[in-house]
Amino acid sequence: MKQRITIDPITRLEGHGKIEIFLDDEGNVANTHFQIPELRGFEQFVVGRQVEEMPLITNRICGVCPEAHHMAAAKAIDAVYHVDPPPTAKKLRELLYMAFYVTDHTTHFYALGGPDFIMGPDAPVAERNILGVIHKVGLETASKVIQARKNGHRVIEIIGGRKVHPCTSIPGGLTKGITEDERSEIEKIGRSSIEFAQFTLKLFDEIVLKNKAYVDLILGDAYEHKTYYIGLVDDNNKINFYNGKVSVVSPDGERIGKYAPSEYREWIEERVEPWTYLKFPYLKKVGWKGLVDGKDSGVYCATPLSRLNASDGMATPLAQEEYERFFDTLGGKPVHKRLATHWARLVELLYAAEHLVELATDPEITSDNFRTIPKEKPTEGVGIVEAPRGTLTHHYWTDERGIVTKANLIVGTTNNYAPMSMSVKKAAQSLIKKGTIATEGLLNMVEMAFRLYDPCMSCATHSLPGQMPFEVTIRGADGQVIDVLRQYC
Amino acid sequence: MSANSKPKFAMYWGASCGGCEVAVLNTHEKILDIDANFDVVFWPVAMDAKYKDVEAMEDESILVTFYNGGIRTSENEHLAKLLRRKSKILVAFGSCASEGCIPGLANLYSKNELFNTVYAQRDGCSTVNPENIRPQQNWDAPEGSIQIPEFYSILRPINQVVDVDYYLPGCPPESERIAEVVDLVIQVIRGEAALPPKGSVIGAGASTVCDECKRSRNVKTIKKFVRIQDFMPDPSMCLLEQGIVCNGPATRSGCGALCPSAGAVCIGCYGVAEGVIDYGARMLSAVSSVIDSRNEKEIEKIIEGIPDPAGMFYRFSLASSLLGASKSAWHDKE
Amino acid sequence: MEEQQQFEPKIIGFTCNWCSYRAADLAGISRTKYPPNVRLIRLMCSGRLDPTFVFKAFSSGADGVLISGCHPGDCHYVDQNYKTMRRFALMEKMLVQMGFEQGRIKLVWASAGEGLQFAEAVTGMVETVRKLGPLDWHIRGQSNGHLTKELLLKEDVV
Amino acid sequence: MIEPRIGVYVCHCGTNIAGVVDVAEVSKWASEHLKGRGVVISRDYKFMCSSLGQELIEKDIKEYRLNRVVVAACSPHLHEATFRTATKSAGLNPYLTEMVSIREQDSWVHTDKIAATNKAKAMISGGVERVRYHEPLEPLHVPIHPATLVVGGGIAGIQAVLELADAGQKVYLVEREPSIGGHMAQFDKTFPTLDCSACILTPKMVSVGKHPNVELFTWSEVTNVEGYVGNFTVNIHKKARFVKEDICTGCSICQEKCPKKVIDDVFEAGLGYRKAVYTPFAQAIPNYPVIDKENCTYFQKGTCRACEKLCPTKAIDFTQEDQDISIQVGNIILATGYDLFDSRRIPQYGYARLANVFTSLEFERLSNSAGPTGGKVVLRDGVTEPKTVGIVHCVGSRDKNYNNYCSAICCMQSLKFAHLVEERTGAEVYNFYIDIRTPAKDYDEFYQRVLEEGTIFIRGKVAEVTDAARMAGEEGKIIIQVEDTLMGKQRRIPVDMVILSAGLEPRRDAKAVAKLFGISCSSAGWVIEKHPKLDPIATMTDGIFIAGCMQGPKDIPASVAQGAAAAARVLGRIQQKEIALEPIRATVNETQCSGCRICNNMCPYNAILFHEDRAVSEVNPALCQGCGTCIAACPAGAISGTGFSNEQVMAQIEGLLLLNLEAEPA
Repeated sequence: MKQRITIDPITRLEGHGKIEIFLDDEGNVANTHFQIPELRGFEQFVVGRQVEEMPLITNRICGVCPEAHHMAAAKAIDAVYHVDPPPTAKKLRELLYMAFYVTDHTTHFYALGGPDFIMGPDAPVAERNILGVIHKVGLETASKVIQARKNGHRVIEIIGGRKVHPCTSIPGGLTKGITEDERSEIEKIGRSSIEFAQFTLKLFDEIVLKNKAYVDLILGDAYEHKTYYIGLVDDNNKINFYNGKVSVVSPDGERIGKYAPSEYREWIEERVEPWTYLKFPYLKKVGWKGLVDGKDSGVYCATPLSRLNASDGMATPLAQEEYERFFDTLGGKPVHKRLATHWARLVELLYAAEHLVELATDPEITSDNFRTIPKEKPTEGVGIVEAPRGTLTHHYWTDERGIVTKANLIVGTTNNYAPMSMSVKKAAQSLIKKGTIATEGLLNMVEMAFRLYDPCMSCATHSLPGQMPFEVTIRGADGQVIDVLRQYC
Repeated sequence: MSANSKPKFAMYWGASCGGCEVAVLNTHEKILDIDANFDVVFWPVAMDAKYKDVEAMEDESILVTFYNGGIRTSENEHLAKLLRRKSKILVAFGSCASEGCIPGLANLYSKNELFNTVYAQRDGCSTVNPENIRPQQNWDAPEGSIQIPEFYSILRPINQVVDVDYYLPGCPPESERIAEVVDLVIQVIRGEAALPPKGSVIGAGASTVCDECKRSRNVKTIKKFVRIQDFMPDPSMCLLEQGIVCNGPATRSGCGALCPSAGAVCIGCYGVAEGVIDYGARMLSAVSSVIDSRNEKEIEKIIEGIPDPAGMFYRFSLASSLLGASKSAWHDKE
Repeated sequence: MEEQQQFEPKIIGFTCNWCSYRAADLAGISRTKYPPNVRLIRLMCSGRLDPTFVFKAFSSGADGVLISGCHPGDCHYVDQNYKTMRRFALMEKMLVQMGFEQGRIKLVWASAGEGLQFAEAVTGMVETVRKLGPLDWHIRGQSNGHLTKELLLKEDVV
Repeated sequence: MIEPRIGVYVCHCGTNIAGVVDVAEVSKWASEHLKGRGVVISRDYKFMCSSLGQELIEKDIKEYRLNRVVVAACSPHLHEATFRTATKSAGLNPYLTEMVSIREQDSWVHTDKIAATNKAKAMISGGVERVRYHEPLEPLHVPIHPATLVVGGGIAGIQAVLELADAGQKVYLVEREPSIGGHMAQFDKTFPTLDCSACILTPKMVSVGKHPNVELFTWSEVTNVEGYVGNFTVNIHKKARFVKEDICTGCSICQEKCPKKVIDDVFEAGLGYRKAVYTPFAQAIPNYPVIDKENCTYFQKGTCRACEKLCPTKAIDFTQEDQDISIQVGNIILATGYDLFDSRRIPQYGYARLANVFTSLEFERLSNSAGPTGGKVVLRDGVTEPKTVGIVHCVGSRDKNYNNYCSAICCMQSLKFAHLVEERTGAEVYNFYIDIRTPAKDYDEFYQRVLEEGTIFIRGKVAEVTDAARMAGEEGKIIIQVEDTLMGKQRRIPVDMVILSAGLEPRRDAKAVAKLFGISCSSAGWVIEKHPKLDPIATMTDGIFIAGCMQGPKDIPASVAQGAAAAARVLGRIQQKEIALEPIRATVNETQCSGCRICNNMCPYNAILFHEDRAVSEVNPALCQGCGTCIAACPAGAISGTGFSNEQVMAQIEGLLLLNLEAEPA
């Protein structure tokens, strides 16, 4: 009669997961399968729709980062119509996008990833959540957090028309501009966002970097993977979320190339596995060698950490300082310690806030030249933006009426499906030895491995509906279930 | 007061995008009210969920469950049924749960069409699949067999698998509306308010979006349908009168006409108006009625301006419409 | 033998009170024969025809829907049947998009004097729909898309 | 919804239904299978419409406390009223009855008894589901303004006016021309009695002219109609006459002195002249003239003013302006008449190309003693009497290239012409006809008489009328080419004069007039009556009646009859003082209405008004005719309709498809 323990599940990631862990005869981890069990089929059902609806339809792929899908789609339909939006339109879109980064990174740090550090990995689960965080950091900080999210969403609403699922991007620009009053409101918000970002970095300093246990955890090899990294950069190879080329660097930090949106197929391929609904993207030039590290494996990673690794710095002064401190502290580029992603996220938070102010104070920003009417026949177009959870690619084909005939989407989290699987496996390997029964703390380590990617399964499952119950099943060599760690969210 | 003496609250996502959760987080301070007035027993996005506890709970021991997301797989169905059993009040939260939402557009295609598009190798796309593999519900890994849930041929709103008490429309519901509903529930708990009749739509207006739209309106006659990228619309005049198909007239009020105010058309995320059975039928009938022609040929011509009626009139409500899905989806051969 | 086996489509017909319903009356008075597959619903005017009725008919098990009104220009409510004409055009376009074959839905203009024409239109439509075969929408409507055994059984009895 | 208790009654209609449908089986099926749907009792009976059948229903309603009734019998167009009355007399609201037409739609059109029986079951099931959603309805009562507007001063209109005025009611008569009288005033004799048209018409015109209850507007047109049955507000546009009506004595000196001669295309059909200041004819009512601006030298050149100088009462007033007068009436009778088919449209008949081809109206003027030739029948030269005359029937009628319909009066008119020609000139007369149609009283006798007078009848449609002589005796003549279908050979008949018996057509502006009054015309242009047999003088729009040729070609007696009939209907209305309207109406739920204004142009009766202030639309129940088009159009589902509600129709669909059996028991 087999021993069976059910342990409270992993949570706090937008979406869900299902992990199968098989043990060998010694009771060590033989293999793990990280499954994604659903399908929505956006790539199919956008076919037949009017292409200008793509920013409105595909932002329903994900309600956590609809802005990212809205923007990728917007840039794709610009390309479909061969139209170049006026500068004001581009800047407004990017401005919205910066505000979105501020809220999204904030949400992740305080509500999703942060609790692991703020409350501590061993804190009682019941407290390891946003409410727990609120109790620990105090209502004052809590209201700061709430205010920060509020601010970001206010900007999104001003430019995007709505707080969630913005609606203003159309081929050639936007349906509206902003007034001077709105601009100055946004500027105010931007300035307070900078303060908030700095405040958060300080908090991270005190709670994490000043805490040896955490630093060891970060620097430990339990969360290390030597993979390729990709990220969107500008002409000076500085991180850019909205525009530019995708920089690809190897595990030893060397840039092997940069590709423009239209070239993505020369770089990225996706693999289908029979045991999951989600595809595995990998670097075409390197090829698929399975879920393994190293220079020979096409597995790559697209996260805040990846972006820092793939770029030569930040385009804003304060963020640049943090960027340097980051690599100094962690021993230079590239950083393979996955837990550092949390820190990298905060560096990006600061950049987003700074750039938000830059854009809000741009003289062109209130111009009413916010759209160009397309003249050319619609054909085909690719749009790429950097979503918080990874590079986001939308590709549409249309007929001469601008009706979608084909679509191909590679979404943020999907990029990280392979590395996530590997991290989970590695964590499992280091935490389950000789069939040692996982305790809650140990299991939480698996959660952390998972969570640092801030995986957005609604996104990843753009070809799947967001729902993804997370279940860890541990099986003996005989395939018999030893242990089930389950959660349904 | 101790947590467990407070009424229990749960929020769960089915086949959804997470936007509903974000909308709840966007009630900002209200979250604290929820914390203060409820014992939040199950809310995966915000806190550690104890699924086994939920399973162990007595039936109807949760006072209110906000359920968002539609039913696409056997797993969705399982969870919807579980939470129905455990909850006194089940609220279909947001468009997906209420009417299927955008993912419901998948019902225009068969499961096979959908699988082929996603997994088969296609010209110009990034998927490489020489052995033409498809995900298997049951797969024998070298170490043993593993499963993924059954993927149904069509997506359904939750009221097609469980009994629903209230509907809270919107994609996502506006945070202000959510806050109002939370307040209402709190008042009910305190005995300061009564629950609306079962089956009611809550957190929404009684009329349609035009009621909240500031644009000027006139008697409507349409000679030509145009698309937003074709021209620069008059910012103060009804978009439909300018020939752009705006779903405002048929869409329930409650959002504050956000999209039309931002120069974009209403795409219909708040769903059907009070008492309406089929959203698409309403839009179709209204839009075609005001076509300005008595000549069959000319009417055909004008209608070419609406290249995708099913997509435009059932953008959010196909799964809950009378027809529910296209013929190919219904007749999908396994 | 074959007679018994052949599929008998169910067709719901909508008529206006003034022309097409009277055309049906006239067909009766003049004993013009047509197949019994059509069941009529009287509306005051074809302009009353809400597309909801059509979708309802299909989703309730109809294999075809016939819509008829006064000839364009002859409407007893001045010009309401032009609205019918417009709605029908868009409705048919949408149904085709959703996989309906041409002919499952038909618009017929019939004046009160055209009993024969009305009967002929019905006969023609029944033949068309018979060839197209059953739609059995409402059976599937109760499922998750897969036809279970029970549903298939039901399909036989209905 | 209160628990429905439904009675189902299946009529045998002798063997009409029972011969094909197994009525006993159907009734049994209903009581068994529809029990769960509220059917309390189900019966079949030989003749449901018989008094016994009705009593049966009344008895059951009381005995079984029925609150809904379904009668499966004939078409509701026959007996809906009957069974509503029966329900009512049992104390139930009449609108809680539903009829299912298993005769016209089942037993009479199907032969397969089993199929027909099954269909009857399905139809009854549909009726039962529908009637569950019926609501008690109360007719809407609106007061009737006692005054009436009659449009068109031809014989039909005149008759209507006199009936009403003599009955003591106020009547407004609007006539477009300077005088009333219409086409009849142009005729010389009227068939079949050949009494003089003027002699019988003028007295009526005179009494209209001086009737205390009649207010006459000639040289005027209706430009706007608002409101609904019982209280219409009508705007009349009165063109300036430039003659002071109050002081003109009609001495006609102005007409004699006016230097400007104008060809009279209207009254004299182009054969004669009038002056720029004129009354159309001697007995015109009113008999004071009008100045026709387009032709008056003063108005065109600024000099002359002869009439002004010579008028003994100084009645001429060049400064007069058009007026708009608004009147209130409760009912409207339209009698705007017809236009003559324009024979130029058939070039091969040579009209306007060959001098001596005349239209029927021209001949009426020729033969009229008050006409341009003083009644002498002569050729265009005005002197030569024709030796042979050909009369062509059905010109523009019964011809798919022009009008499919029969113009009804041409046969008798042509016979009349034949007689007059014969009488006045002794010429040889040929009548070319397709069929001779003389159905009314004394008409065929007149035909016999004309036959005896020696008129030659040739059966065949005339192919051509030409002056191209081909054989001897044809020179200088007009040749009529025709296939004599009785002899079965082509014939060429040379004549001196041809009379084209042109058909009648709707007024050129018939459609505009229909739109103005919110009524409908057939595609031909004749007004559609409420019921072609049972209500030929009413229209779909309550309070608007029609008389005379506006409804279709007809002769004088028929026009007079309709004028009188319309008047009688109006008098009935006036006496009731108020009218009950069918309670089939649309209403807007103002909370649900978003003011999107989709419905605003759905209504041909302008029953939907938009309140700018509250930004909602509203349906005026008195104007609404219940077509339901706005209900189907409303995107918010904010408009609902009584009698044919969504619930009723949706339920009937389920019933017809027997889904209710699955739902059982309700």
